[in-house]
Amino acid sequence: MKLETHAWPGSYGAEAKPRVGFFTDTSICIGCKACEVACKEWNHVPESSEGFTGHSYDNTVALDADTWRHVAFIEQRKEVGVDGAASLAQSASLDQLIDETGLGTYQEGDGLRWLMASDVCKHCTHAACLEVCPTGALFRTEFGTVVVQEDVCNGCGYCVPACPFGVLDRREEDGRVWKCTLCYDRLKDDREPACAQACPTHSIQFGELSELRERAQVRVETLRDAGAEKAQLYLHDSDDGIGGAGAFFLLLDDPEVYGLPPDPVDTTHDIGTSWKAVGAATAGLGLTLAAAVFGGRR
Amino acid sequence: MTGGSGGRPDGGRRSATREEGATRRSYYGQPVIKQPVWAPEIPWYFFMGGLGGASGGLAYLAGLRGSELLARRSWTIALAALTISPVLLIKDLGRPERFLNMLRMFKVTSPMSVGSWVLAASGTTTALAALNSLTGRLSRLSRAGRPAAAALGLPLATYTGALIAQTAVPVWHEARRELPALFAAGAATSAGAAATVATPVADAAPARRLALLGAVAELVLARVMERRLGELAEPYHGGPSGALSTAARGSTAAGALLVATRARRSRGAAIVAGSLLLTGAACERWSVFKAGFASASDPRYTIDPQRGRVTKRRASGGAGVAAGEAATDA
Amino acid sequence: MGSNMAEQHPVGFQWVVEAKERGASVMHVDPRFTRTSAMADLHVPLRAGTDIAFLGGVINYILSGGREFTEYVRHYTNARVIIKDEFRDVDELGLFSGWMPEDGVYDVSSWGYKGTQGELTAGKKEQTGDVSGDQAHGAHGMKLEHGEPPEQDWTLEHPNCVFQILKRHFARYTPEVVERICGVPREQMLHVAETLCRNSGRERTGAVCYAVGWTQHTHGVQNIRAAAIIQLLLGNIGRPGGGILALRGHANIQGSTDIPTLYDILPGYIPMPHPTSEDDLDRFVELNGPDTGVWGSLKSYTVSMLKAWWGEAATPANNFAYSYLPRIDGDHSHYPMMLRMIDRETKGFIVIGQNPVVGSANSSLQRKALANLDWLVVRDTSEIETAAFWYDSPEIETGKTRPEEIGTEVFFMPAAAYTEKDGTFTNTQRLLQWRFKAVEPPWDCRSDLWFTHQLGKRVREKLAGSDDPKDRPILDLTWDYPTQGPQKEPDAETIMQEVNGRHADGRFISKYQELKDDGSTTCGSWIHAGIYADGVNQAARKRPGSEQSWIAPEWGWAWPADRRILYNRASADPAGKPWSERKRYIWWDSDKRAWTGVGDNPDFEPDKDPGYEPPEGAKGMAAISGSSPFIVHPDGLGWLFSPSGLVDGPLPTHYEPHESPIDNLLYRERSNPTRQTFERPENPYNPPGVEPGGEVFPFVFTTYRLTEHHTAGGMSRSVPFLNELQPEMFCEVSPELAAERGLEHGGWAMIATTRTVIEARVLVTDRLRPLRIGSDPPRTVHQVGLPYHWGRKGLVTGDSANELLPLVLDRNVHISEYKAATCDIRPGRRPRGPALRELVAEYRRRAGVSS
Amino acid sequence: MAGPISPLPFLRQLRGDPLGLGRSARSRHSEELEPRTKTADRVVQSVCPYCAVGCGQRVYVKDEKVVQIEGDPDSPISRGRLCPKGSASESYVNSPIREYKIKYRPPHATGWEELELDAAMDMIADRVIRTRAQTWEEETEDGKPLRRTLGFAVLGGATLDSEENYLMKKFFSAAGAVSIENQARI
Repeated sequence: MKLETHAWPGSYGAEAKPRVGFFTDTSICIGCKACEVACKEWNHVPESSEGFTGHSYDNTVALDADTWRHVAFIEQRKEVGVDGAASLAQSASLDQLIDETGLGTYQEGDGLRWLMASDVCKHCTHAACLEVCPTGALFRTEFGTVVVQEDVCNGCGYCVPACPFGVLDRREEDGRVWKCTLCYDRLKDDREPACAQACPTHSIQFGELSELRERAQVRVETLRDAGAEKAQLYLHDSDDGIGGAGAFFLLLDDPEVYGLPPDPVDTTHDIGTSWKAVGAATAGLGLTLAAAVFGGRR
Repeated sequence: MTGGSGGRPDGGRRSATREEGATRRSYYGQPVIKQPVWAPEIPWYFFMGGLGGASGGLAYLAGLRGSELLARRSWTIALAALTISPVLLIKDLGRPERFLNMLRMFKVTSPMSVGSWVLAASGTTTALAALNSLTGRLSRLSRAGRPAAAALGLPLATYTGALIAQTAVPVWHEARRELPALFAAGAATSAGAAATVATPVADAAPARRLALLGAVAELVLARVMERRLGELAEPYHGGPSGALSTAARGSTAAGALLVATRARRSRGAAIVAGSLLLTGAACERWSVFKAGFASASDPRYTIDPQRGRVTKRRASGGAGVAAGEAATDA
Repeated sequence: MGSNMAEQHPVGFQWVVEAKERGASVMHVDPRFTRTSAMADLHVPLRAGTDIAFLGGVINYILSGGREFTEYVRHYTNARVIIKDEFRDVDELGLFSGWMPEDGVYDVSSWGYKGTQGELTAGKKEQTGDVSGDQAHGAHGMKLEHGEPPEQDWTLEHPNCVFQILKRHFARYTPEVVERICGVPREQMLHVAETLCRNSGRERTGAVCYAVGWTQHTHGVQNIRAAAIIQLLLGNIGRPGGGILALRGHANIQGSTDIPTLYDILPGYIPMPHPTSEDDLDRFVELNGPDTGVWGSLKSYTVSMLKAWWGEAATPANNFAYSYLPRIDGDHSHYPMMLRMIDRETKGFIVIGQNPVVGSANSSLQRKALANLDWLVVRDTSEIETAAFWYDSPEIETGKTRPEEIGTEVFFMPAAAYTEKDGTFTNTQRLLQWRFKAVEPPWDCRSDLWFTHQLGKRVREKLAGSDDPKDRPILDLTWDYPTQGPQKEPDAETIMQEVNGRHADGRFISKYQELKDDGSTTCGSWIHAGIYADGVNQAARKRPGSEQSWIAPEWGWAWPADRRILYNRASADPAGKPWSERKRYIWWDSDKRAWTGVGDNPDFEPDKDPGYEPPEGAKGMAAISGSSPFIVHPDGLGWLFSPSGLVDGPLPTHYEPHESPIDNLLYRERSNPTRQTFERPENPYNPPGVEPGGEVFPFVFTTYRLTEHHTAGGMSRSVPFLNELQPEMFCEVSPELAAERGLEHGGWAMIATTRTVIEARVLVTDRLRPLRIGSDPPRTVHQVGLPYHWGRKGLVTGDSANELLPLVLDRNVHISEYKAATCDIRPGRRPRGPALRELVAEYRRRAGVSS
Repeated sequence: MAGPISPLPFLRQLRGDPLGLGRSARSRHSEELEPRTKTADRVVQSVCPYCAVGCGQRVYVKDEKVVQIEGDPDSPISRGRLCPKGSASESYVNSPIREYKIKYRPPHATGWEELELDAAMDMIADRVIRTRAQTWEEETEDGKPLRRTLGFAVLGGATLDSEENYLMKKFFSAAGAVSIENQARI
């Protein structure tokens, strides 16, 4: 299992701590949003009211500078299958409704599900935000996490579009970029992050990454055996485009359903191409200049 | 595109509940990635950096060639552009007072970090060279400064292409091979065009050639980039970025035509041609800049190619596919 | 059922999730698909207010299939007891024997055990005006003559034995009927029933969780009774993993019931005295307590409490100051209290940490009551709607009244927050947990302890020297409490000591069995005796859970006598052996001749032999046999059939909500015949769906809470981080209803009743579904979901759902029907100003309700 | 100030962090960071004020102000976990709209007035005495004892402590009030 990152544990030597992270098991998320509140309380993240959105029970919309944990709510209607097992009244009711309104309704049991999932910064193994940050405000901590240092960030904004998950965001009134720190200060005192501590059902599990990954593997297999066909680990694979994440997830449907990219890539993995392109363009520009200056008639 | 045909995904929602496995795959139609927070200073900086960087090169080579007037005017242009450039950059920072933090680290993984060092060095050497060129002072320092300024100006003109390519914005990242060259071409065009405007016709022949070469390259590279982007290039065909793209091309083509013809003889035509080319180069940067916002704001651009990759990988045996996805079905 | 546990008790729900991970089945029966349903194996949507029909179907399934836990039922419940010959079960009308139509109440005398003398007939006057008479909530069951067993049939075959009555009563609740009443496909009800049966018995147990989804009905108590019948039949009471768990919504709502700020009981559920007993304490005890079981010692509990309150002034000569207690002779509960304010009979009002303008039914009635007061004191941490009613209300907005016209003198007093005082909360499982003060209350903020103590002190000072006999109870009160700190806050621990009680020599009482009826002991609340045993604050025990067994006996303290599972004698079989190794909890150790177990305290005399049979004439606990776990009942049995204590029937019976779209498919009586209604201009009712005008309000609505807010909002609408999670009042409707009424997802809707019209944002969702109910022909009923947290004050505002509700109460407990009523819904925002009154008037006109 | 550019972090990159992604980028602020649970003056064990699950809480106090409230891992009931409301407890006790002073509204007035706490208590005591005297009921029509008043009522208790409920029930009963009610009725 490849847990190493470019700077962790390498740059820390003896100071390096075990790499820690989150395993968010969305199959037991009850959508209570304790994580959102506990995060804001601990980190003094400002209030960010978006008003009523109609996005089911999600009124905080997405991760941003003022939302470091975000609970997604997805109400899913399954195919209506009126089979012989359903009662006559129920079938009649369904048929009539469909006729009257042109709308299907769900048949209980396998007719409706309500997915809830707490999203957070992924603390990627290959973290684009960290790599593109020009100031070193973003850095890999001794715990292998990715943190923005508020005393360094000058708000250049580069990390914002660099993140393949749309996690990082600049706080308008403040000018700096803010995101989940995995409660860096708490980690230093051997305390688990506020969201994980609060999570009532242990949907958010904090711990050493190696242990979490094993636990997640067992869990997804259990769920699959129990018939959850689409149960899948997300960002668990260290060969994926971000080298696996420090905060990974067990999802019950495809990632995009939750607003997550299905195959995220750390753009820096291919920075060679970019530098080569810059080199070629630079050379080309030089040659063009030379051709223009020296190539004509005197 | 594998899903979502036209319009915003999940648009026209009638309830909070959705069909499972529906083709409209996104979370309430919201973008997956964040739009850049960059302000208009940034495309102007792209333009200025290109202009200044390439102008330094033009000035230096013109000096070598003995075209003193052209060299002097170009150094002036370079100095002006590279004086404005850091101002634009600093103004765009969320915390401008912390601009010096740009030189806190040197990170090869960050085009912005590398670019900051290049800009600092290029700006310093260009200032030296230009001051020498204008006043004749500091000649000893400028002897090393001129070639350095010329050499540093070139990457300054191109690194910004890598800067935006190193983001998750599909229309930028997928154009990572072309963007530096496109920006280089724009830099050449604008340096040539600016010098064409600023220099008497008789002394401006290299500038006109530069402008012409740049313009042709710019037009060609834009096509190449769009072809590679495929459907991701949609923003270049509609909306604000599409309009800017059209303007850039029209302006560049017209300028190129003029610079190749009347501008050789008429100062007035040269000024018009140069202005058209400068406008074209600026519009091109703006078009690219705006296309990034459009590309980031629509989840289709992020999700569909990624889903396509996953599907393809799975079809080809699932190498490199996250273990957990094996059972999923797009 | 009747609970949305994942949303309302998320941290408690961790244990449900964990149980599910270990293989437990989780089933959620609820009108809405909630976050609890999302986590359940099965969600059964039923029409709001039809729980008894559903549960009746389950009971019928158990009984008709012989699925009951026979040994448990025969030994531990009153299934074998024969009921009086005069008893008649509900007939086609839906009435039990004893109905007195002129008074609208039952004479309950025919519901008793055959061969016993029940103290069952309450004075007619008290019954009509008040059900909390000798024979009602607060009274503790009929008398058994000196523990003499009633007539029984151990074969359970006697036609008048409880078991057979039960069978006959619930035979009507067939799957077909349940389907038509509840809108639940019969397969789902049967699935629930079968799952319950399979998970009960010797090796397994099942638990039922409920909350106000069951209590807030005109038949609320009977909802819970129905669950009790299921659990008793299946042997799920008194055993680990079993039980009926009331999930309570406030930090100390259990504690404020145990040590009640309720009109009809004294601490420890001792009934408030009525005039009937005059000044005769023995008569009071005779009327209110059986001779047998735990309540056999009612006199000791009462005398000890009177001694705690009046100390030296309580003497044998003056009946221990029994006459100092005020008498109740009617329904003095919350809603009648508010009506008396409107009638200007109640002139002063002290509101402490409650917000009736948002939290109680019929908000405008609440405000009208406040506006008719002479003086009002509101104590809270922020300015809630109840404090601001005189300048910020719909009535002010519509121009119906102006502040100048409201003569109420209002005192708003900032309260200390919970971190600013020591004290205990009693949680939903009777566990008292001590909180330590973190900081002093700032500025004018004070604890309610301080307020009450200071108020008492000042009143006593002002009355000092009075020779008016009515002032004696105040002046003789033991009221010298030591104070602490700069604010002179009373020492809460000394109050706990008084609650615990002492012997004459000053030693602390260690268990309630030590209490005496001769005045030699004091005890503020007998069920709390032992909380300060050995001079130690037992509620403050905080040994980490990780260092203890799963029972965690050294964390907090549970009443009574630190028992964590009540009736835990039932966890062993009649001979005292565990029903199974897997489910062992308390058992009889025949070598040590003592009850022992896995760590809890036996809810029984520790050395009572399982074979013990009470001798002739035994009283108190001595009258309870060694195999009768339900020690609070005079017969020690679990009551499948309630021979006393309830005013609306000994068995749960399906009645429609007061405001219902259809008739009762089972009986002629549409709604609970004993429900309390208040025909007043301030409290108009929607016509029933089947009567003229009923069509104006064709939809069912139900009110509820969200995880992100707390009750009436005083503690959540003041918190920015909670407000951003649920910023606006909304209603939940199905796509079908939205289509029918043109409601736009994300837009606005008006919800109307004859009380008023409110507005809410629209959330169209499949989680609400239309139900197919009734017969000949069946019809579709839409339900509208309304969270009730919002009001006009706080950081986020919105209309209150409770503006829509009428007062209509369960006569047993005087709780109003918040969970099911009828309404209309239409798109758009409600009118502002006088136009709103016109709209309401129009609705009333159309419905034929006089304004 | 020992700013982030001194001593030059990019030189620190040369010591084992060539890409400048890890230790070399760490600022002094990051190095010295401590959680406020550690810097608090004291911590007391408490119980969540919202629902009746009774989750354990730890209240951290710094300079006589509550600075953090989080779950108490020792609690066998909650195991350190809290729901969103419980997690927001610190914001509740320090709410931006919390009231700290008495507000008094005389009859028919259109606005709040200030009032001293002592005066307010005195006035309330007077009103209790007056209303009680005015509305006292000594006996029923048929001469049985009532010795009570329905003239004033008390509402609330479920958000208060058991000790507070006890004192309220004790005092108001002694004063003859019977309309003493709380949230358990709704």
